[in-house]
Amino acid sequence: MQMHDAKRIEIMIEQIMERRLTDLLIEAGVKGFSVLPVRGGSGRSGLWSRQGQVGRAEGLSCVVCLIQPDRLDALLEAIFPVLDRHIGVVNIADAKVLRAELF
Amino acid sequence: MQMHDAKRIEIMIEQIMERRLTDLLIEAGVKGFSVLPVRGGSGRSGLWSRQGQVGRAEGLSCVVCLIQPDRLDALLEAIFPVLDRHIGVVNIADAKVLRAELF
Amino acid sequence: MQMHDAKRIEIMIEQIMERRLTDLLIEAGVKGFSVLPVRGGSGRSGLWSRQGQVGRAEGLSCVVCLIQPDRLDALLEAIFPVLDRHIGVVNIADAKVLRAELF
Amino acid sequence: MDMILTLAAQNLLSPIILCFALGVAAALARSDLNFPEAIAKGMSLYLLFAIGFKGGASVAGHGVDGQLIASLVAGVILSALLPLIAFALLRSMTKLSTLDAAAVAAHYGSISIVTFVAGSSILEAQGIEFEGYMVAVAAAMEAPAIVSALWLISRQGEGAKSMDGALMREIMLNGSIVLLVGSFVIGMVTGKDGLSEIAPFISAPFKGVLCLFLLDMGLVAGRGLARAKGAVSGATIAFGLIMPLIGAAIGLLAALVLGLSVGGAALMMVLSASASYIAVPAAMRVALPEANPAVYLTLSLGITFPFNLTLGIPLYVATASAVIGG
Amino acid sequence: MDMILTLAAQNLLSPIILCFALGVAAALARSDLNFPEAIAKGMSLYLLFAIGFKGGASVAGHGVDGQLIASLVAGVILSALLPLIAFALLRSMTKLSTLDAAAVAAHYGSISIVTFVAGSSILEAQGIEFEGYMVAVAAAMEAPAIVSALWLISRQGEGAKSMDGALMREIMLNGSIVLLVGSFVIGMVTGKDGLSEIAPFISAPFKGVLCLFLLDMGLVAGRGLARAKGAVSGATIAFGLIMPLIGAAIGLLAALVLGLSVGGAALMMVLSASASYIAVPAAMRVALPEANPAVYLTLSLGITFPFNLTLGIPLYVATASAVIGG
Amino acid sequence: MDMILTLAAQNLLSPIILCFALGVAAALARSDLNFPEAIAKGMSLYLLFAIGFKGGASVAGHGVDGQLIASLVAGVILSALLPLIAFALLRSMTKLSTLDAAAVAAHYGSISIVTFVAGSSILEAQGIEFEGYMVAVAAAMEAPAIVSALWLISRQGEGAKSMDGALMREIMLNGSIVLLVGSFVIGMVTGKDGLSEIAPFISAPFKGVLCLFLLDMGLVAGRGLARAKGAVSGATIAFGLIMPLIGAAIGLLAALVLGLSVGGAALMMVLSASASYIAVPAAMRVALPEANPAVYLTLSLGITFPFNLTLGIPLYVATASAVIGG
Ligand SMILES: Nc1ncnc2c1ncn2[C@@H]1O[C@H](COP(=O)(O)O)[C@@H](O)[C@H]1O
Ligand SMILES: Nc1ncnc2c1ncn2[C@@H]1O[C@H](COP(=O)(O)O)[C@@H](O)[C@H]1O
Ligand SMILES: Nc1ncnc2c1ncn2[C@@H]1O[C@H](COP(=O)(O)O)[C@@H](O)[C@H]1O
Ligand code: NA
Ligand code: NA
Ligand code: NA
Repeated sequence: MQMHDAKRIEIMIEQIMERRLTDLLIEAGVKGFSVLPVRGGSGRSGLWSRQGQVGRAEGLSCVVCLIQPDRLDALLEAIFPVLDRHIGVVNIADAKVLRAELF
Repeated sequence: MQMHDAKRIEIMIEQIMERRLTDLLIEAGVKGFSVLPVRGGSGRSGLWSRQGQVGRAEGLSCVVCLIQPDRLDALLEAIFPVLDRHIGVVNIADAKVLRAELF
Repeated sequence: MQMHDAKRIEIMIEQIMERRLTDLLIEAGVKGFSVLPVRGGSGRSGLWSRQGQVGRAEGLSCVVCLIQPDRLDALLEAIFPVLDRHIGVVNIADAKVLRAELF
Repeated sequence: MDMILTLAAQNLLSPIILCFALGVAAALARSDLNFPEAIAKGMSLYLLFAIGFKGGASVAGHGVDGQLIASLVAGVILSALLPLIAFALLRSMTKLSTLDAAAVAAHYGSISIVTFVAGSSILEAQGIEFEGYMVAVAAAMEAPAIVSALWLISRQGEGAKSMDGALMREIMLNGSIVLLVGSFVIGMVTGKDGLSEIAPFISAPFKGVLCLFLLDMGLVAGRGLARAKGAVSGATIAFGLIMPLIGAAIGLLAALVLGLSVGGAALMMVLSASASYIAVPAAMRVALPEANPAVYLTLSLGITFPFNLTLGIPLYVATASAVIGG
Repeated sequence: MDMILTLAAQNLLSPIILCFALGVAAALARSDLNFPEAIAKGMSLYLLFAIGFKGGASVAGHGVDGQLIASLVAGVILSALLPLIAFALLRSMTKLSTLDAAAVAAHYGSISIVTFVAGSSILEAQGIEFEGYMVAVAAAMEAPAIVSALWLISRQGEGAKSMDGALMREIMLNGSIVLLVGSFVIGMVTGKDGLSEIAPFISAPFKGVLCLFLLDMGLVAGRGLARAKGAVSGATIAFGLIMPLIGAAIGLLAALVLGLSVGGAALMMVLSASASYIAVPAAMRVALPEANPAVYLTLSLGITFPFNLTLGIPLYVATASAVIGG
Repeated sequence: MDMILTLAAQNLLSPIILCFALGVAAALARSDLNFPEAIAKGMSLYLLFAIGFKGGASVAGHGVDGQLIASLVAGVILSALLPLIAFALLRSMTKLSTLDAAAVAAHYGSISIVTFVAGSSILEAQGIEFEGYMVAVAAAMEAPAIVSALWLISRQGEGAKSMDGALMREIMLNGSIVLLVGSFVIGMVTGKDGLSEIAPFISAPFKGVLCLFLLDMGLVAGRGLARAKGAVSGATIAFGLIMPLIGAAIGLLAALVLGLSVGGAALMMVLSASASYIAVPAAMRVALPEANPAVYLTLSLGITFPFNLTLGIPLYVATASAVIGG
């Protein structure tokens, strides 16, 4: 089957910032993304888990976004503001997708 | 440690089609897969989230499947029927696994 | 934006072993990881889903860990004990991260 | 007429409707108020179990008779018939495609169990009795409409996926039908004794749970409305207000033929007037994936459900009282 | 004998058992009826809290005495002893490997708290009183069986992971033990006053919640059965029916030695007859990962649990009445 | 003094406090006891809905008057004022940075609704009446503190993100405010009739649900404490014990000026003494991401919340009784 190059961007971000991040993604013109729940983790800000949590403040989300490779830099610039000051990590990987026109 | 080439296929699909997809995967002879919940997302069919949802109709699942590289094409052919008419996206990435015989 | 090589390790493991695995990761010096819920799957030990489940015994977690490439082998050695005797699979992929010092 | 207004006013100021309104308002104001999916599902399981059980226990007193059977058959016929009317109406009133029209039609043949629960709760508050087996009629009306709509499509020669066995089983054995029918049977078998054992769980707190549940439904309906802006035309919205009235009228006719009590007739009207937003959308995603969910969900959940809840039910109760009670 | 039949019939037609049966039937028919994990967990927390608290409050009336202590000790001994019997039986009756047999044996030494709750609910319905501290005995019987089974394995020289400190703590402080013991102590401290404050929450709706919970358990058991077809042999299934009877007999003996009331003896039989399907499976996945979960889960959840729920409990109650009550 | 001791002892041995203690103990012992997130959220929605509705229904009897309005205004002022005091205290007592001090200060101006619920539940147990609109005062006190704290920061010239419109809306329309105010209004509109319709859901089981909820809060607080070891200094902990006393004193003053009843004054003290751990932390993560969550969560949830729950509330009730009741 015909496959096309794409980038798979995976962003772990505080849930409270999720909406702000996805708004930036939409503004930056991405055609789609998916949000997966995260149950716990560890990082510079220490160990956390959904079980020890009150309210909305502490949880994380995992936002996965598939885009055409040439849009990567613009996208990273666009979302930099929410990534910089807030808890979270980003990773980018090469991927293939089936229908290039969707991304 | 000895590592082997594999493909990591990630399919975002409507929950209501999940069972039909995994049945096709099993028929196509894959040795395993995992299903992760998806909490929200955006695509051609617009923004959605689990919170604005009634019943089973709208949610998505993320099916992750690790396979040996030479089985990729056959697998994609096999699952094409549920991917074509229904909401969802697929991406494929190169990965390494530890014990080739499991995939 | 400046990007650095990293490895993305993804481990599907029995929930009951999750804590033991993440303890080993911390001992092995990883700087962070994230745990995502898994809702169902299939493998040598058969088909399972969270719906057919009682108690803690059967569920799986997905542990994602981003590390610097040169730490990969040491990490795999470290976590081998929990991977070997227990249900689960691991895959490793190349990825890029933004700030190398975090990993 | 006076009675209708009084009833409507009473209804609009009842806790359950105000809770629904609160939910809609919160959603439209984009508050982050929300119920976890598991809690919403848990409440709906509770409501289904409770009304099924209470219905069965009430039938246990009266026994199965010809009227029960006749009512079930009538329910199946209504469910299969209403989509044909809805489809014709949609094709003449709106510009929806054949596919979208058929999908919408399926929703209006099937039923909304929450509307049914709200209706029976209003009847109880008014002290109007109704046949306990109406809950079984509700279950019987869930699925036939789907078959009707798929038949409509296949007749048009459109490439609807043929109704396969898996889908058929999913529809007939969907969770809410099984729970409703199952708890109805358990209620029937254990009767009054069974009911009194668990009444502190399924009767006393019932209305309060319904309040919270409708608050969540309001959030869902409000968010749906906000997202669906522009997805449906004025004519389509008009359909969402007219079709329940047509359904209710036909339901009343059926009730007269069956010889139901005032309460039973009112509930038959409620069932015919209501539109599914759980079982049918799910079936449509499988069988008619090309039909646009925004259209059918907006109509059934955003237009018809609130209409029935606020104005429809009091209207149906008043009409049934006038026609049969008088 | 007559009494047993009457009791069994009564039990089989009670709402809680019919709900369980509905769940099994729905699962076997592959309906998509299901309870969210969080709701199932929430109901089990509720049930544990309620029975713990009620047990404690009832002890508060009587005070701690020698019989309480003796019963706890007896529970620990039973839990540690039964796996040895189960293991011997499995090795002679079935072809299970040493590992699998030891894992299964651990389940039968430990207990199923839901079976206990169902038992005490049946006693209450019959107006048979029982010692409030039996709930503490239940907690005491959860863990020792695991230690026994691991000892069995290590004696066989098989490479079981040695019981490490982390595992030990997990077992002793597992959520259900802590909640059961904790609410028992709170009930004891606050006594009748505390109970009356929260009785509308933990007493009145208790049976109804138990119905829904057993409906979900039926779904789980049914799905487990459907998946496990062929995982266990006929002889293994026979073990799942014989072992509870042996357990119950030994439990009765212990009750006689302890001088328990009819109700207390019946519950001691229920505890000894029941098999764990939460705490022990979790411990086995850590300590004996090579043992096959399909075997022990099918046996404890698919065979022994339904057997106890439907036939076992009435049998144990009748026997206890005949032996002690007479 | 005697009264305080008696009250404190009574309170410490009440089921709700013992449940909280059980949760803390289980968490510190690292038991795996835990409540699913959805259940905890569901219980908190229930509690908010119930106290809002009951407050509104009680006001329906009395009608809206000047004292109600004055109390709301007082609440807003207290919430805006207390952070300034807290900030000054923190800067002089502790070595916290400006950012951290401002973030902590915001928490102490705002309120903990669970502490409020516990307070009103203790008042009810003692038969002390209170103004139904205190629940509206609670809602009014949630947000102003945040604005105050951000103003403090911007005055210091530190780079706090300016309070944007999105954040403002999030704060004012956060779920708990909307649910509390909404159900308060519904209770007011439907009055006693509405209350009696749903009392078996929102009144009878209320205390029992509160017990389970506080058990979960204990687990959360205990886990937070265990993780936060070393995150806060002795002086900071001292602040967490002194600030509620200062808040309570100012709250009492306000109550005297407003002419509230003993119960109303006690609740005004409770509100002023309590610290937010839901709405404010969320706002801080957005507006002051550089402030350390470990500091403010440990203080408000790990120190002040348990203090108020166990010793604070009885102290405030006794003081209000002495000052106003006497
Ligand atoms: N190396 C990593 N691999 C995967 N996830 C990470 C990693 N570092 C941090 N995270 C996730 O990001 C969250 C916040 O990280 P931090 O900002 O470093 O505290 C953590 O709780 C993890 O869920
Ligand atoms: N580019 C993308 N990256 C990640 N997920 C996507 C992307 N496009 C679509 N999705 C997911 O697939 C779902 C359906 O997409 P669509 O069929 O385009 O409406 C969306 O709601 C997302 O969850
Ligand atoms: N090839 C695979 N791709 C993705 N996930 C897998 C794969 N094989 C196994 N898994 C996951 O790992 C779990 C245990 O696998 P196993 O140990 O083979 O039974 C399964 O239930 C799946 O969730
Ligand atoms: Na209808
Ligand atoms: Na046992
Ligand atoms: Na305060």
